[in-house]
Amino acid sequence: MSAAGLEVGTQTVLDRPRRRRFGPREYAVVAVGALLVISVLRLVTGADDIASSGALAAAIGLAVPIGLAGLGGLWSERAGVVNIGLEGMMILGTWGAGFFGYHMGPWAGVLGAILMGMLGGLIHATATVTFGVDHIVSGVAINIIGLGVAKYLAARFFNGLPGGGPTQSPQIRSLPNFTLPGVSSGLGTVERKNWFFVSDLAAVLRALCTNMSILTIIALLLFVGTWWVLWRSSFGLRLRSVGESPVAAESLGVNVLRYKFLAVIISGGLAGLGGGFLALVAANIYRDGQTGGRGYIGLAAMIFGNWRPGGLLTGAALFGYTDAVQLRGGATVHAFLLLFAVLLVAVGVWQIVRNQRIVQGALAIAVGVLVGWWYFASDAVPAELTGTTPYVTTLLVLAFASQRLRMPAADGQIYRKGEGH
Amino acid sequence: MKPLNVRRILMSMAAPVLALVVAFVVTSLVLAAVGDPVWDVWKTILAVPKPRQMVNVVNAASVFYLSAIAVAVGFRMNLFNIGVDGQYRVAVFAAAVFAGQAWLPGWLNILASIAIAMVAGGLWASIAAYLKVKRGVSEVISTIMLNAIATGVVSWLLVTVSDRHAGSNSIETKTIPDSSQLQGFTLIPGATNRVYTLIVLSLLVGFLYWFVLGKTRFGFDLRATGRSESAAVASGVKVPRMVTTAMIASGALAGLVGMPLLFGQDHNYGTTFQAGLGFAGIAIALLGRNNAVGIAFASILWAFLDVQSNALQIQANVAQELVNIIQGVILFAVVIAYELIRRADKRLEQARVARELAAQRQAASVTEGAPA
Amino acid sequence: MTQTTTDAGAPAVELEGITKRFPGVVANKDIAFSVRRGTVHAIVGENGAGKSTLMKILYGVQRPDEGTIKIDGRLVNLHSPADAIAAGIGMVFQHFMLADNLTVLENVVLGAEKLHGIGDSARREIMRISDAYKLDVDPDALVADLGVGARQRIEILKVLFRGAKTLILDEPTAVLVPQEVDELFDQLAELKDEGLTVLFISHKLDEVLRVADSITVIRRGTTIDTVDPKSVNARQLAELMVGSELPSPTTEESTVTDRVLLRVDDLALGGGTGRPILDGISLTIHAGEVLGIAGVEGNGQAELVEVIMGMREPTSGQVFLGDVDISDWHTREIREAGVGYIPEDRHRHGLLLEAPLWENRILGHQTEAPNVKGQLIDAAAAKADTERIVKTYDVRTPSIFVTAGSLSGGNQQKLIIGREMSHQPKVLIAAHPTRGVDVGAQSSIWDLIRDARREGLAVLLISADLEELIGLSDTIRVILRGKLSGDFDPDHVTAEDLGAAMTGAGEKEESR
Amino acid sequence: ACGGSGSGSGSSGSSSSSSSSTKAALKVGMAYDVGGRGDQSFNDAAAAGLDKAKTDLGVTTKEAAAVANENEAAREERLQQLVDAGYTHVVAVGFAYAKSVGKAAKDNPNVHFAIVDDASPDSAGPNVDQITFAENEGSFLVGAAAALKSKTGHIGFVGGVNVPLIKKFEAGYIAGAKAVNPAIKIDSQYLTQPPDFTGFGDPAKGKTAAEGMYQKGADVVYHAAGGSGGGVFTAAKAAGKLAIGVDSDQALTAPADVRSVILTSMIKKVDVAVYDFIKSASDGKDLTGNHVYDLKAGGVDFATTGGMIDDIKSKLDDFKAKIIAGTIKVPVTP
Ligand SMILES: Nc1ncnc2c1ncn2[C@@H]1O[C@H](COP(=O)(O)OP(=O)(O)OP(=O)(O)O)[C@@H](O)[C@H]1O
Ligand SMILES: Nc1ncnc2c1ncn2[C@@H]1O[C@H](COP(=O)(O)OP(=O)(O)OP(=O)(O)O)[C@@H](O)[C@H]1O
Ligand SMILES: [Mg+2]
Ligand SMILES: [Mg+2]
Repeated sequence: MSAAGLEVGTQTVLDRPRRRRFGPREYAVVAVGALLVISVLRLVTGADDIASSGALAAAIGLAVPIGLAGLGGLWSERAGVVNIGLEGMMILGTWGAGFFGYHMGPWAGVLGAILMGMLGGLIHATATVTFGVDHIVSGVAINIIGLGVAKYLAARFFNGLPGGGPTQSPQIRSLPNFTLPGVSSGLGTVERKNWFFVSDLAAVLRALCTNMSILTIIALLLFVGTWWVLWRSSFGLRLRSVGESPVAAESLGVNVLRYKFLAVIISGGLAGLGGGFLALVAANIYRDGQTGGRGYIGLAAMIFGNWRPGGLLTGAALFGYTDAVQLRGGATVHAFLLLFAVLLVAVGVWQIVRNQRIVQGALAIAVGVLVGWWYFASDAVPAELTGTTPYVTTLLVLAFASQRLRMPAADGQIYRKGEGH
Repeated sequence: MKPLNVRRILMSMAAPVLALVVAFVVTSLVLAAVGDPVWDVWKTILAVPKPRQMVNVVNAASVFYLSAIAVAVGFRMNLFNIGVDGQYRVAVFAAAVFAGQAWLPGWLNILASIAIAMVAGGLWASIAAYLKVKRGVSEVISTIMLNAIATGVVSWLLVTVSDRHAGSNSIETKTIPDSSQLQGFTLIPGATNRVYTLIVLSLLVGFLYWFVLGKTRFGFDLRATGRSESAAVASGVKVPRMVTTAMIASGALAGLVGMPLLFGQDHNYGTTFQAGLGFAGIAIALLGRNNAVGIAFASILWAFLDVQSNALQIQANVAQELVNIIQGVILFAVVIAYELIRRADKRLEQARVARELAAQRQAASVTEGAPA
Repeated sequence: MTQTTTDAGAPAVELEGITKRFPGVVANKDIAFSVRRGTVHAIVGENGAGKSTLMKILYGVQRPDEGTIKIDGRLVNLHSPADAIAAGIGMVFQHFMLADNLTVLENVVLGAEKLHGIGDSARREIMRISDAYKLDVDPDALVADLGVGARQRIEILKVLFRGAKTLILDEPTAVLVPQEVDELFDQLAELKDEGLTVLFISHKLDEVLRVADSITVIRRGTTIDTVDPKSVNARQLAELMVGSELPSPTTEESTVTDRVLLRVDDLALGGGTGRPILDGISLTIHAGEVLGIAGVEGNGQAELVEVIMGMREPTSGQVFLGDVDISDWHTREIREAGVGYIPEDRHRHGLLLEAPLWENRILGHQTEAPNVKGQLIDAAAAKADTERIVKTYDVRTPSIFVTAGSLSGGNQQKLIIGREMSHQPKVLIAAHPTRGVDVGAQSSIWDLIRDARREGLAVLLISADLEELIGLSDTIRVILRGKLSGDFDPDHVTAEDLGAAMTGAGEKEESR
Repeated sequence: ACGGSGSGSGSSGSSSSSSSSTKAALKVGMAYDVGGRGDQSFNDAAAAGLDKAKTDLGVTTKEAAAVANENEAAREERLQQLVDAGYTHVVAVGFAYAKSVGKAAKDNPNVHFAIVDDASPDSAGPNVDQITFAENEGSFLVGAAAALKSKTGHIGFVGGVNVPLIKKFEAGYIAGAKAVNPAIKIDSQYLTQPPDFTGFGDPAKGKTAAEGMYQKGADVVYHAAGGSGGGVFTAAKAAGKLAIGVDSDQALTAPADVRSVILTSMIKKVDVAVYDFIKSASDGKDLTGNHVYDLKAGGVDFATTGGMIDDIKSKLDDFKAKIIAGTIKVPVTP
């Protein structure tokens, strides 16, 4: 068994011609396209919350912890270490934020979250890099230990504090928030006009300049910083080379193990910070079970994003957005049914016309028609099912777009010094 | 080969023992650092279980075992079915609904329900298989997503079919008829409770797992795929079909996970039905090294720790979650110990091959009289 | 480390008493020789003689157990490649050390970012070196998109970029066609003129004699002698290497019959929107015939094999076994129908490295006797048959229970051949059957193929070793960019002719 | 609101001193639901009842909490452990214990059990006190308060996990609001579905859901979401709107900076019920059967801390009287 997994199903990817680099321009096109689709959907269905600045701001809030966890995954997997232990590291981060945040203030909470996450990273690094343990095994063990440690320590250290208990920390003071005063309200006016596209764009911009937590801004900077460090600095080049071809890197004098070790520790720090965000910004409190599987979702977002920060950000945003609109309730999820229906039919037609995949195409069309029927025959999606929106969306998008993913060549492989030659 | 095997057996015994010792030391250090009563904790966890608790250990282990085997089927071919959790919940729901209808008498009802559970689990897993084979979606992601989707779908269906009775705050499917409720075996003298009848299912599954993987063509193909996908392809294994089969088999086995609980204890599926067994299965499969016997030991150890930790708060005033730390550390320690031993073993084997070959060459050159 | 206090007269490299032991093996034993500055110094020896190990020691990848290394007359202690690089040593490994998904520039600057950064100034430096030594590399190309020749040049560029004064080339010509070899040798000459020192390893003795200024022979880990190329011929050199006479493949009288066993008809394999990978491939192999296919790696030979073996779906065209159309058969059915397969990459396609030999004997024949009884694996029979293969095919192993990964390459290959031959194939697809196998094993593999041919086997032989192709084949075809050329008669063709056809140089001549 | 417990404590003062001096102290074990003591929710309420019994009646206590994803057998085992340790009275907090209490009670006929939030046949027995609450009735009153205080005619409800118990809160709330303003708009949202119980512990989700409601025009949001409720208060504070607490008087227990947004709380007096069980036992009258803590019994109520509903208190008391009198029947499902 190896953490790299099976290749089956990905061969189709390799047979296709290499795609052009996906740069900032392409991301902009995709973003505008998505916004256009959303605008049309809002007009057609009348589900206004679909592009409200409130929904988008909530989406950002929900996307940040996922994005940070994913960023942790990115650092580790770019160096060739699969990190399924992100969830455990996040949990450690929430506890760290709660403990240090309560005793020494919110900034110490940020540090505490990072440090606790790094501790998880250190364990993972020691197991996988030093001892060559299978990455999946180590990750699973970290998730178990992370959960246990946080609960155990919470029971030990939060019990008896004012408002604290075995399942939660006392209140932590808030980190500062930012709003661009004039701009925000001006955009609000435009947003309320309900103009096609223009209002939606205003909503996006407004969400970005209203009540942004400092930690959100830091998270965004970390994305840019990660991109710069990994793709523009020699440190990053070495780190990536270690995930692509450790043997080659070692033959050029790169200390492979050191880079892997560092990457995994940074990975833990980022995941811990993601947990810290949950405790410090999303809740002002450590709460047992607060991460709710976001570490796994972060991992998924990273794979979704093709092991690149831009793609990961897109994945996290997609998940955060769909989660936000479903949590905010209302007609949005129902409106999505129409979108799914149209997309499925379109994909089905494409499969039949372009790829001659009659069965797959017909299946997609049939499901699409069924979903469309559901949309028109109902007023709302049952409450029990709305919660699955982000997961269904992610699966659907992956089903149609995951063919082009490529992980770092040596990801998941166990590397031992000098053995590759 | 015999002496080597003896050494190997000794070494594979040494690893878990070493790991337990390490886990003991690490946990004690954590306890001492935090200021908890080290002695009381171990006294509680290592106390000789009462007959009742022994039954609980056996029962919990039999359920863990099914889950771990379901996971291991995938692991053996490098397929990461993280979705056993969702699969068994979908399956036990389907089986509980069916069994609750009491369309069939007694044992027939049970057997049919088990079959339905396997079908339901397999079907749910087949979504991931399809996405993997046809759409290239990593099964790690798809099964994680499907777990969450299973939660939504099952609670929606549960609300639709639920059988509420007055005064109860839990919702559950219709209780299965008395004739289909299994009373269990009295295996351990002095216990007031009984061992699940369906422990036989675990034993059967364990045997089948060992037999199919180790002794059949199918098993050979599956293991070959896990060891080297490219070599398996070249040898004529249809890997996409293997993935589909293994994933569905894993899902079908996952479907069995809830059966001992359903027929031997809960008698319906509701909001208080045990969740999270799929994740425990992953850890246990890894601890048992995907081996039928290894997993059995791992299940018992895991169940033992779970059951013994129940008294931690009562006896030692320490949070029960401490057991998660112990379990995690054991998992780490075992795999690290095995890894170190594996490496030593490999080195020894290569050295031996080289040495014996050198000896052969020596002999050959002597007999041929060729100049060295 | 790079102080300028070097003695101008001192040898570039001086090795003294180098000994390196691996568990159970002494890879190097008391090695001693020295290399003059500004020369090409060749090292020759059988597979496993210890050449690569020695070079890795010199490059700091491995530490010697005993002995001293002097560079430019100064004693050095090499702990890691970084130390060796600092001492002015660069190495091109036997297996390329490139990260496919990084660009050429990234591969080159990796580990040497301090010299010129990782941006434009590095790009300029790469272009400068590329122009100076006519290496013709594009710094922004993705390595995955490049062929072997280009990769080889990147490897050399990597070394030059670091300002190495001593270059180690471990079997650089193994994957090159003659024209590329010539280019490489021109480049080596240029390097030599600049005062650089080259350590050069090759199994191809004529090349060695052509390019080297002196030659060191290693046998079983020890230096046998250092000789002047002008004073020896290839045969003498070979005898020094193996301590006995060098075998070579020779054609016997033709055994070709008129019974067609394998026919490929107008086969094509699309390459997405790009150039097709295979284009109009047609070929026929008769019972008792060996059809050799020559070609530079990456021209479609690997894909051709995969299509015939049913591991890939062709875009169009048919494959016939006898007169049965097997185009849409699956690999297993094809193998059951009597097609044996010796894969190009035995580690990836031929073996389960972590499984014992007897399980590897089952691999590829999971449905055939003696391996199975119905749906069950017949372990006892498989083990017994593995014992037989080990004996018959001279697989050197202490037992059939050791893992395949612990055997040496040649013995792994013999196991594979034994396994495939044990099922009385009608057709054998053999890709590079002797790659990386030492001379002794090589000749026994050739004998096996010749014996099978005599008994009416049809063989599709793909090889990069032109000597082997010419020696074994009844007909030779050349594959270039997915297309097959016309026939070459092995009795009359020379390696140079084939090389010309393989690189497309011959194409122009034909069209003229 | 405090009458019941006040009188309880008054009468207990004498009985505790007498009982502790005359006979061996009563041994009370308590098995919490997941979260345990300190969850700032109904486990804590149960703990408060126990603490009060400890000080007032001098009982000896032992506590243990459930862990996530545990087996039915683990719950049984926990109860049995308490019994084995000599605790003659065992309180199980939460409906998850229904079957285990039934079983343990049968196995230990001499031990007295109480179960909070269940009155099903599963847990019934001659030695079992089934404690349930009319959450719908209490929720009716805070629903009425929300409707009375809403300026926009739009209010919201956030449920932690979509289980029948929480639906009972929602049903009462809706009925109460509609009783005041039949045209009122009510948004309802659940955070997770069982068996995913993280909805009771994910403030981020609570905040997102409440934010959505406030932004769409709601100006009062009631939460029955345990630990996620903190997020609801944060959202209310940020939006400058109001929220309603649950289980305990959250204007007293919530973090200080959000107390100002808590209009009222629906109080569910688990502490009183637990205390009653222990008190009766120490008086030698073990309770058995189903005890419904409804409005009439003072088992549920609304809080007045902060004085924000002083102006409408009389209207609410009217409703209360009608419910107690049975003229208003509050539904249990939405
Ligand atoms: N890392 C290692 N561990 C153990 N033994 C090794 C190792 N590397 C090489 N050997 C052994 O050392 C001997 C010398 O190997 P080396 O690779 O140096 O041979 P070589 O002359 O380069 O052969 P080739 O022509 O095949 O490249 C071989 O017998 C091999 O078995
Ligand atoms: N990393 C290693 N650790 C221990 N022993 C090794 C290692 N690498 C090689 N060996 C030893 O070297 C021998 C074979 O080495 P190697 O694979 O280099 O042989 P080879 O003949 O060069 O084959 P190939 O052509 O496949 O490279 C084996 O017997 C093995 O014992
Ligand atoms: Mg070699
Ligand atoms: Mg070599």
